[in-house]
Amino acid sequence: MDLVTIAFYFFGALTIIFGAVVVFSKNIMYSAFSLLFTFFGIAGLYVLLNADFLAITQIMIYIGGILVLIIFGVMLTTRITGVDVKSGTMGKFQLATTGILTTVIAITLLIVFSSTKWYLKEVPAVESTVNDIGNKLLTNYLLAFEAASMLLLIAIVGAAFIARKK
Amino acid sequence: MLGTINFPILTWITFLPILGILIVLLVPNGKDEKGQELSKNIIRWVSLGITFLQLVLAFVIYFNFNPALTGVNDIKTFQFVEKLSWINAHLPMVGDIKIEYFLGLDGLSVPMILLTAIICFIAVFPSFGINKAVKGYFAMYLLLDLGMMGVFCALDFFLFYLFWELMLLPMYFLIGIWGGPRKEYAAIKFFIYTLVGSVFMLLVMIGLYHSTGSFNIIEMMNGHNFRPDSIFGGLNTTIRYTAFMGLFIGFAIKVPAFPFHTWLPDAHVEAPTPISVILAGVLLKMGAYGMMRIAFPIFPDAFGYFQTLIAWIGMISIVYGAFCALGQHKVGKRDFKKLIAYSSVSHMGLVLLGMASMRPEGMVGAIFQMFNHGIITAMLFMIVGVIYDRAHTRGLDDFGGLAKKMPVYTGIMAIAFFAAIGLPGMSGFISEVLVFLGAFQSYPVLTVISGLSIILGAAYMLWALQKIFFGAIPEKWQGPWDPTHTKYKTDDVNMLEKVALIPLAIIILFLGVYPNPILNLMTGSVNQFIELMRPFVYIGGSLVGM
Amino acid sequence: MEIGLTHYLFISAILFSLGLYGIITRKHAIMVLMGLELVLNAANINFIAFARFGGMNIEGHIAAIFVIILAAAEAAVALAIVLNIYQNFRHVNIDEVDNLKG
Amino acid sequence: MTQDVMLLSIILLLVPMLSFLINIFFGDKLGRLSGIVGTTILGIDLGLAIVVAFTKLVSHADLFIIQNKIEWFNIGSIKIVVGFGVDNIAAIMLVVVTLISFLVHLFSTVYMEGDRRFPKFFAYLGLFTFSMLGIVLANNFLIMYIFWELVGISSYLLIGFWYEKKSASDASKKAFITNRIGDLGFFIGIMILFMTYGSFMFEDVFAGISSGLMPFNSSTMLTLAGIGIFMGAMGKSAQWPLHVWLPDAMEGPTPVSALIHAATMVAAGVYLVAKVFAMFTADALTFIAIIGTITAFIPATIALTQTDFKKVLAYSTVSQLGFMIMSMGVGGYTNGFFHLVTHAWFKAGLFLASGSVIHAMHHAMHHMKDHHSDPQDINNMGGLKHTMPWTYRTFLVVTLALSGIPLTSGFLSKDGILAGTLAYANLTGGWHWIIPIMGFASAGMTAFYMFRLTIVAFHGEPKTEIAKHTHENKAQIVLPLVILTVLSFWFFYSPNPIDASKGWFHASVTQPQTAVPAAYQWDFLISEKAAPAASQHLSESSHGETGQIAEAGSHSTGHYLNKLQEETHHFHLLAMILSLLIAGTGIAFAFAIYQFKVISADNLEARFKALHNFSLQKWFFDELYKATVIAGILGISKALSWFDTYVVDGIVNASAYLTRGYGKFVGLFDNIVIDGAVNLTANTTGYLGSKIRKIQTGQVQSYVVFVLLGLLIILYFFI
Amino acid sequence: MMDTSHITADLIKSMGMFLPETTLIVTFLLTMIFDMVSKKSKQIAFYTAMVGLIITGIFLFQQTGLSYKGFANLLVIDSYGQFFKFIILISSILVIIFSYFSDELQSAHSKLGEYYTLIIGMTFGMFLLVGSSNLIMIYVSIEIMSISSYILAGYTKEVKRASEASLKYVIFGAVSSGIMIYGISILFGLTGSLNLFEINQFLSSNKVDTLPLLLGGLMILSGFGYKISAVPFHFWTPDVYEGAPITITAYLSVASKAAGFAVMMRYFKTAFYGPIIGSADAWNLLGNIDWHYVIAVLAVLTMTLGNLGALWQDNMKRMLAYSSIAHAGYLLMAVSVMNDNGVSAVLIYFFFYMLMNLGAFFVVQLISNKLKSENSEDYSGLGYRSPVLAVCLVVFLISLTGLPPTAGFIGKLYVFTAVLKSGYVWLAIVGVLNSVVSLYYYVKVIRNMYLRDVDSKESKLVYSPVTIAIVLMLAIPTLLFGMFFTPIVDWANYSAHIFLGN
Repeated sequence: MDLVTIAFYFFGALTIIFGAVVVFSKNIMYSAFSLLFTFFGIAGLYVLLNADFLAITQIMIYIGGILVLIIFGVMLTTRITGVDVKSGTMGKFQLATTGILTTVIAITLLIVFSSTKWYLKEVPAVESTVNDIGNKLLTNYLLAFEAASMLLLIAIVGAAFIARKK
Repeated sequence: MLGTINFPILTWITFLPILGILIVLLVPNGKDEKGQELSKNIIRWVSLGITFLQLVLAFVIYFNFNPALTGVNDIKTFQFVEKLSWINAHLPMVGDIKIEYFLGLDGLSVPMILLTAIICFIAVFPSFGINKAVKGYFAMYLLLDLGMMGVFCALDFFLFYLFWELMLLPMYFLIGIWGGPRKEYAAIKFFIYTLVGSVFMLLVMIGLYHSTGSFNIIEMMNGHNFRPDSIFGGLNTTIRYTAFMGLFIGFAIKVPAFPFHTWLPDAHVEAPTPISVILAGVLLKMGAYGMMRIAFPIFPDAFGYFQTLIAWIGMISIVYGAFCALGQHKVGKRDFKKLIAYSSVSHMGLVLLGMASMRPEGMVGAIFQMFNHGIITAMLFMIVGVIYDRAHTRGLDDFGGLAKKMPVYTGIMAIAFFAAIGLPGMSGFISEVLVFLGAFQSYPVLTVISGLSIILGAAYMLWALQKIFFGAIPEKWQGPWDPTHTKYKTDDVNMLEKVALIPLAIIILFLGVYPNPILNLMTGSVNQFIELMRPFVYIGGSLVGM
Repeated sequence: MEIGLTHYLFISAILFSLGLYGIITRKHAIMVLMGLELVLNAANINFIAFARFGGMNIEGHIAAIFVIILAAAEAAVALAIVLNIYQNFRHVNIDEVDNLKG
Repeated sequence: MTQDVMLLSIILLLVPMLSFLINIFFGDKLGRLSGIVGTTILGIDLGLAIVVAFTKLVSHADLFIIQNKIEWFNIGSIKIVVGFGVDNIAAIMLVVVTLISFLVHLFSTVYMEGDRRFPKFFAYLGLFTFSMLGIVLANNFLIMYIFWELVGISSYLLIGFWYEKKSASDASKKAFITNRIGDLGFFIGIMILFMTYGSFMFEDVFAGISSGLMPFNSSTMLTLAGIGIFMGAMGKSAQWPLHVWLPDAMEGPTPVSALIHAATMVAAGVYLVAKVFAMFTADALTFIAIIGTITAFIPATIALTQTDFKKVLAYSTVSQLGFMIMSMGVGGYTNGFFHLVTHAWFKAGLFLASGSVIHAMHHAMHHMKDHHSDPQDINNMGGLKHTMPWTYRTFLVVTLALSGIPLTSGFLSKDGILAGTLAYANLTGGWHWIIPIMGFASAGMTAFYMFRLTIVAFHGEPKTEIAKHTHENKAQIVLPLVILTVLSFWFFYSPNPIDASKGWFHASVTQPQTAVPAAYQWDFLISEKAAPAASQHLSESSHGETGQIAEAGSHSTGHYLNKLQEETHHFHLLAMILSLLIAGTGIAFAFAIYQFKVISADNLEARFKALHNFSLQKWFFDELYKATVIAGILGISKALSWFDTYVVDGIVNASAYLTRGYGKFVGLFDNIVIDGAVNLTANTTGYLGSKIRKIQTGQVQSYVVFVLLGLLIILYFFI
Repeated sequence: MMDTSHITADLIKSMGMFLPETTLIVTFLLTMIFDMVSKKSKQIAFYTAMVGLIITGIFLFQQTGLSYKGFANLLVIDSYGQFFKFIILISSILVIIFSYFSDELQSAHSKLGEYYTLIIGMTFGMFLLVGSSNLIMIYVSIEIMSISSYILAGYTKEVKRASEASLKYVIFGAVSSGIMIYGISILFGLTGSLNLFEINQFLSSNKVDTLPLLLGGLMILSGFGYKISAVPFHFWTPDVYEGAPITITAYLSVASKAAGFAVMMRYFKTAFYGPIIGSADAWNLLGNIDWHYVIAVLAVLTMTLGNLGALWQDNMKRMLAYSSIAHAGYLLMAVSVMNDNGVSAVLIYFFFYMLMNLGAFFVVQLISNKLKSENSEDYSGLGYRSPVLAVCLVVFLISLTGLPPTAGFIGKLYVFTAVLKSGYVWLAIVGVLNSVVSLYYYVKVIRNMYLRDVDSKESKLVYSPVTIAIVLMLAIPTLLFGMFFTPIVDWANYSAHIFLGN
C-alpha cells in the first residue's frame, strides 16, 4: 500500500464515519462538529484528486462560512440550556423504512457506479489548477460567474429581508 | 334560381342570436318595480322577435331549397354554401392547418334547421313565465339557439365541434339556475355526460384532420383524401373501428341511446319547461344528426362492422325506454316529465334502428322521426309545463279528472299523446311506419321485438292520460287554479299557451296526412347517402342479420 | 490495489445516501440543512473525481466551485427562512410545520 | 262511370269526418242541434252508400273491384302507393256501416239526451264512422292499417266516453291496448309483405304470391305473414285469446255498443280476413279456423251464466264472431261474410233493444230516486214484455234470428257456416271434426242463453219495483229497432227461406281464387279452372294518379267451383236438421228452466257449482292475464326501471365517486346499491380517493421520501 | 497559458445580445436603490420595475429572428427562447400589476421594495434559464429563480402559512436541486462535458451505458420536474401555492413553469437530438433511452394526480395549484411526443395558459380582497354580486377546462393534435378523460357562484374600473383566441425551432 492509498482510506473513512455521525447523532452540536470533520475528509480527498484549489475553497467556504452559519443558526433557533441540544427524529418505523430506502439508493448507485464505463482520459502532467480555473471562470464561464454574483446578491437581499425583525 | 340566394343566409340565421344577446344585455334594468317589469318585457319580446326572424329565415331557406341537389358527400350540390378561410396557420412540419368557415345545407340538415327554428321560437312562449334573472336567462337561451343552429349548418368539423361545445355551458346554466330542486345534480350530470362524449369526438376529429389534412367534413367522406400511411388511412383497421366507436358513443350520449341515457331523465325532470322543450326538441336530434353527418359516412367500413350492434342498441333503447316509462308506475315518485323523458329514449331508439337499417325507408323514417319527435315532445313538455305552472307538481298521482276542468287543454293534450303513440293521421305514425318498414328488411327479428313499443307506448301514454285527465278531480284542485284570477283568468289554457301549442298541433296533423313537404327535402340526400354507404354495409333481405 | 475512480464514487454514493437519510429523518430544520450539505458535497466529490480521471478536466472543478457558491447562498437563505419559522412557530421542528396539507 | 263511383266513395268517406269537425269545433254552440246535424249527415252518407253499393253490385257486377291509386309520397325509387276501392263486399259493408251508424245516431239523439258532452258524442260517432268506412274502402294494407288504428282510437274515445267512471276509462284503455297487440301482428305481417312484394296494394301482393315469390324464400314466412295479418283481425274481432276487451267495453254508452261492438268495428276483423283471403296458406287457414272455433265456443259457455244484460250480448257477439272466423278458416268465405252482414243487423238490433231497456230502467230509477240498483242486471227486470211491448217484439225477433230459427237471416247464414264446417271436416278428416262439433255445441248454447235472457228480462212478473215503472221509449229509439228487425228476415237475402245459396248475396259475394301456390294450399280450395297467368293486369295502370283499374283475371267475379263448395252443398241438409235440433233443444231448456221452472236453476247451479263458477267468472281469463301478461310486463318494467335508476345510473355514479368524497360516497351509495360487485368497486374507488389525499401529508420530509421512491420506481421500471 | 482572445471577442459580441438581461440587472439594482433612497414615495419600486420590464420587452422584441450561441456556448439566443421570455416577461408585468392591487401584500408591508426587486431577479433567472445550454448554467439559473421564489413565497413573513410555505419550498427545492446536481455530475462523468452541445456530440459519436445515462437523466429531470410540478416532484406545489401570496402563486404557476418547460425541452433536444433517421416526425434521441415513454408515464401520472387532487379542494388557490399540476401533465403529454409538433403545441398551450391562469388568479385575488376568503364555498351568489368578475372567472375556468370557444380549447387541441399525430392514442384518451374529470372541480366554482342562491341580499362588490379593465384584458383575449388563433399559432410555429448550434 502506497501512501496515496492509505491517505485515501483515511480521508474516505473520515468522511463517511463523520458523515454518519452527522446524520445519526442526536445532539445537534455533535452533528455540527462532525460535519466539520466530514468537510475536512472531503478536502483531503480533493487533494488526492489533484484539486488543490478546490480543497482550499472547501475548507474556507464550508468550514469558515457555511458551518459557522449553521452553528449560528442552531443557536438562534434553539433555546440552549446546555451543550446537548437534541434533535428529535422520526419514529422507529419511519427510521427503518427510510433506512431501507436510502440503502436501496446507495446500493443502486454503487451498482451503477461500479458497472459503468466512464469517460476516462489519460491524466496529463499534474500542475496546479488555480490558473486554469481562473482562466475558465473569467472566459468560458464568465456568464455563470456573473450570474452567480447576481445570485449571491439576491440571496443577500432576500435573506436579509426574511431574517430581519419587523 | 332555387337553392341559391345572394345573401349569406346561413350566417344570418346562425348569428342572429348574437344580435339578440347584445340587445338583451344592453337593456337597462329598471329602477323601480315598474321599470323592472318593463325591462323584463322588453327582453322577452326582443327574444321572441329574434327567434321569429330566425323562423322567417328558416322558411326562406325552406322555400329556396332545391331537393334535387343531394349534397351529403358531393360538395357541389350543397346549398346556401358559405365558405371562407378562417384559420390558416402554417406549420412547417405538419403542413398548413386550414379551418374553414364552411356552412351549407343539404337534405339531411334542412329539416333540422326548420325544426330548430320552430322549436326555438315556440319555446320562447313558455319562457315568458321565467321571472328570475330574466336577462341572463334570455342571453343564455339565445346562445343555446346559436349553438344549435350552428351545429346543423356547419360543414367543417372544427366549426361543428365549436358549436357543439358552445351549447354545453348555456345548457348548464339554464338547467342549473332556473331548474328544479335537484338542479345542481342534473346540470352537472348533463355537463359531464356530454363532455365525455365530446372529448372522444375531439380526438377523432384531430385524427381525421391528420389523415386528410383538412377539417372539411365532406372531404373526409371520400376515402381518397386519406393519406394511406395516416392514422385513419386504409379500411377496416382497428383504429378506424375505435375511432368510429368513439364518435358513436359521443353522439349516442346525446341521442341518448341505452346505456348512455341516464342523464336524460334527470335533466328533463329538473329543467324548466322551455328548456325541456329545447332539450327534447332539438338537442337530442343533434346526436343522431351527428351520426348521419359525421360518424357513418366518414367511417362507412366501421359502420358496416358495427351495424348490427347499432341496430341492437336501437332495439334495446326502444324497448327499454318504453319499459322504463311504464315502470314509472311503481318505482319512486311517478313523474310526468320522467315518463316523457323515457319515452324519448324509446322514440330516439327508433331513429337509431332506422339508421342502422341503411334502407331508404329506414333512413327517411329516421330523419322524419327526428323532426316529428322534436315537435311532439316539445308539445308534450309544454303541456306538462302548463299544469306544472298551475299546480306546482308533476306527480302523476296528484291529478285526475282534469278533462272536466280544462277541456281545450285536454283536446290539445290528446293530440300530442296520440301523436306520441304513433296514431295514424299524426306525423309520428308515418315516420314510425317508415322506420319499421326499413328496419324490418335488414333486421326482421330486432324490428319485431322493437314492435313491442307499439303496445307499450300505448300502455304508458294512455295510463298517464287516464291518471291526469280521467276519473275524479282531487279535492285540492276542485276550485279554480288561481282564486284571485290575477295570473290565470280561466282554468283552461290561456292565450299565450294556445299560441305556442296550437301551431305544433297543426304541424303534427298536417304532416300526418301530407308528409311530402318534409319528406321531399331529404329523399334525394338519403338515397345519395345510402349509395355512399352501400359498398360497406349490410342491406337486408334475409333473416340472417337478426 | 490502485485507487481508482470507483473508489471515490463509492464514497460519494454513500455520502449522498447518508445525506438523504439525514434530510428525511431529522426533525430539526438545521439538521436537515446539514444533510443537504452532505448531498451537495457528494456531488462535488463526483465532479472532482470525474475531472481527475477524465483527463484533468477543469470543468469539473468549475462545477464544484459553483456548487459550493450556491450551497452557501442556499444555506444563507434557508437559515433566514428557518429563523423566520422560529419567530412564527417558536420551534423549528419540520414535521410539526404541517398546517398546509391535503 | 267507375270514376263516379270512386268519387262518390271518397265523398262518402269524408262526410262523417265533416260531422266530426262540425261537432268538435262548434258542438258547444250547436248544443242539442249537434245530434240532429250528425244524424242528418249520416243520413246523407247512407244515401250515398246505397247509391255506391247499387252501382257496384248492379251496374259493375263484372268488375272485381273499382279502385284508384295515388302515390302518397315517395322515397326516391320507393313509392308509397295507396288508394281506395270498392269491391262487392266493400259495397255491402258500406251500406251496413252507414245504415247502422245512421240508426245509432238517431237512437242516440234521445238516448244521450242531457249528457254534458252531448256534441262530443256525436263528434266521436262521426270520427268512428269515418274510420270504419276507411277500412271498408281500403284497397291496400297501409290505408287499412291506418284506419284500423283510427278505429281503435275512436272506439277508445267512445268506450271511455264516461271517463269519470274509472271502470270506463279502464275499459277503454284495455280495449285499445288489447287491440294494439293484434295490431302489432298485423303490422309485422304488413312488413313481411311489403319487404317481399314492395307494395302495399292487395293486388300487387296477391300477384306476387301467385307468382311463387315467398318472403325469405319460405312458405312458412308467408303463413306467418298471414297469421300476422290475422292477428289484427283477432284484436278487432275479439278473437280468443284477445277477446277480453269486448265485454269490458260494455262500459261505454249502449248505442256505442250497438255500433262498435255488434256491427262494425268487431266485424272489421272478419272483413279484413275476407279482403285478404287470397293470401292465406293452408296452415294459416287452419290456424284461423281453430281460433274461430275456440272463440265460438268459450264465450258461449260464459254467456250461459252472465246476469248483466249487455254482458250476455257481448259474449254472444264474441261467440258469433268466432263463427264467422271459423267459417273463413274452413274456407267458407261467402257464408262467413254472410253471417257478418246478417249478424250486424240482428246484433245491432239486440244492442239497441238492450239500450232501450236500460234507458227505460234508468228513467224508472230516476223516477224512483234510486241510484244504487244496477239497471243492467237482468235479475232486476222481468215482465218488460208488457211495459215495453215494441222493444219486446223486436227483441224477440232478433233473438230468434241469432238463435238460427228458420225464416230469419240468422238461420240462413249460420246454417251455411255449419254446413261448411261439416264439409271441411269431411274433406280433411281426423281431428278436424272437432270444429263442427264445437260449432254445433256453440249454436245450441246460443239458443239457450238468448232465450234465457229473453225470458228472464221480459217474461214473468217484474222482479223489482223499477221494472214495474218502465215505459216504452220515444220513436227515435223504437224506429231503429223496427228497421233492424225487419232486416233480420230472410227475404232480403234469398227467396228461399232455408237456402241462401241461390240468392243475390251469394251471387255477389263469391270466394276469390286463392293466390297461394297449390303446394301450400288446401287442394279443395283450388278451383278446377285454377292458376291463371297471374299478373297481366298489374302493369296496366299502376302509374295512374287517380285512374281506376278494372280488372278481370283471377279476381273476376266469374263463377267457379271448388270441392268445398260442392261438399258444403252435400252437407247442407244434414247441417240444417242438426242445427234446428240443437237450437230447439237449447230453447226448450231455456223455457224449461226459466219460464216454466220445470228444472230448478238453483239446483243446477248447485250441482255444477264448479262449472257454473267457471263460466260466471269468464274462465278466469282476466285473472289469468293479470297474473301472467300484465304482471309480467309490469314486473319487467318495474325491474328495468329499478335497474335504470339504480344500476345503470349507479355505475355512472360509481365512476363519479372517483371524483367525490368518501363520506358522501358511503352515505349515498349504501342506500342505493345493494349489488355486491358494484359496492366493491365503489368502496375501492372511495378508498383510493381518500388515499390520494393522504399522500399530501403536509410534512415536507415525507414529500422527499415520495420523490425518492418515485425516482427509484421510475428507474427500475425503465431499466 | 490558454489563448483567450477569440473567447474575449465572443464575450464582447455576446454582450450585445444580452441587452434584455442586462436591462433586468440594471432594473434590479435601480429598483433596490430607488426603494432605499426614496423614503416617501411608496410605489417608486413599482414604477421602476414596470419601466424596466417594459424596456426589457423592447430589447427582447429587437432580438426577433436572432439565432445565436454566445458566452462560450453557455447561452443560446433563439426564437424559441424569445417566445418563452415573452411569456415570462408578460407574466412578470402582470404579476407586478396584480401586486399593486393586492391588499394582502400592500397591507403586510409599508413598502414592497424587496418584493419588486426579487421579482425582477427571478425574471432574470428565468431569462437565463430559458437560454442556458450548459448544465452549470442551468443549475445556476434554476438556483437564481429558486432562491428568489423561496423568499417571495414567504414574503408576507408574519403570516404563518406563508412562512411555512417558504420553508417547505426551500427544503424541497434544495433537495431537488441537490439531486439534480448529482445527476449532472453523473452525466459529466459519462460524457466528460457540461455543455449540452458537446454532450450531444459525444453521445452521437460514442456508445454510452444506458443505465447511468438513465439514472443521471432522471436525476436531472427531477430538477426540471419540480419546477414544472410534475409528479412525483409536485408535492410542494399545493402547500406552497396555498401558503404564498396569491400574486406569487400566480407567478409560480405560469412563469416558473414556463421556464421549467423551456429548459426541459431545450435540454432534451439539444443534448439528445441525433441526426434525422427516416421521417422527421420524431426526434431521433441518442443514448438508447425511450425518453418519450418516460415522459408519457410522468404526464399520465401528473395529470391524473393533479385532477384527482383538485377534486377535493375548497380553497381556490389550492384547487388552482392542483389544476396547474394537471396542466403540467397535459403539457408533458405534448413534450412526450418528442418532436417539433410537441414543442409548438407546448408553446401554443403556454401562451393561452398564461392568459387564463393569470386571469383566474387575479380574479381570485380581487375576490379575496373583498371577501377575505379564498374558499370557493364562500363564492355563493357571486355571480349576482359581481357580475363582470364572475363572468370573467367563468371564462377562465371554462378555458382551463378546455372547452371551446376559449383559448384553452385551442391549446388542448394542439396538444392532442401533437399526441395523435405521433400515434399515441392511449395517451390522448387518458388526456381527454382527465379533462372530463377536471370539468367537475372547475364547474364546482361556477356552481357556487351562480347556482347557489344567497340567502340574504348581500351588497354588490364594487371594483375600480382599472382592475375590471385588467381582468377584461385577460378575459377577452381568452375568448377571442378561442375563435381566431392564427397569429399565436404562427408565432409558436415560428418559434418552435430550438437552436442546435451552428
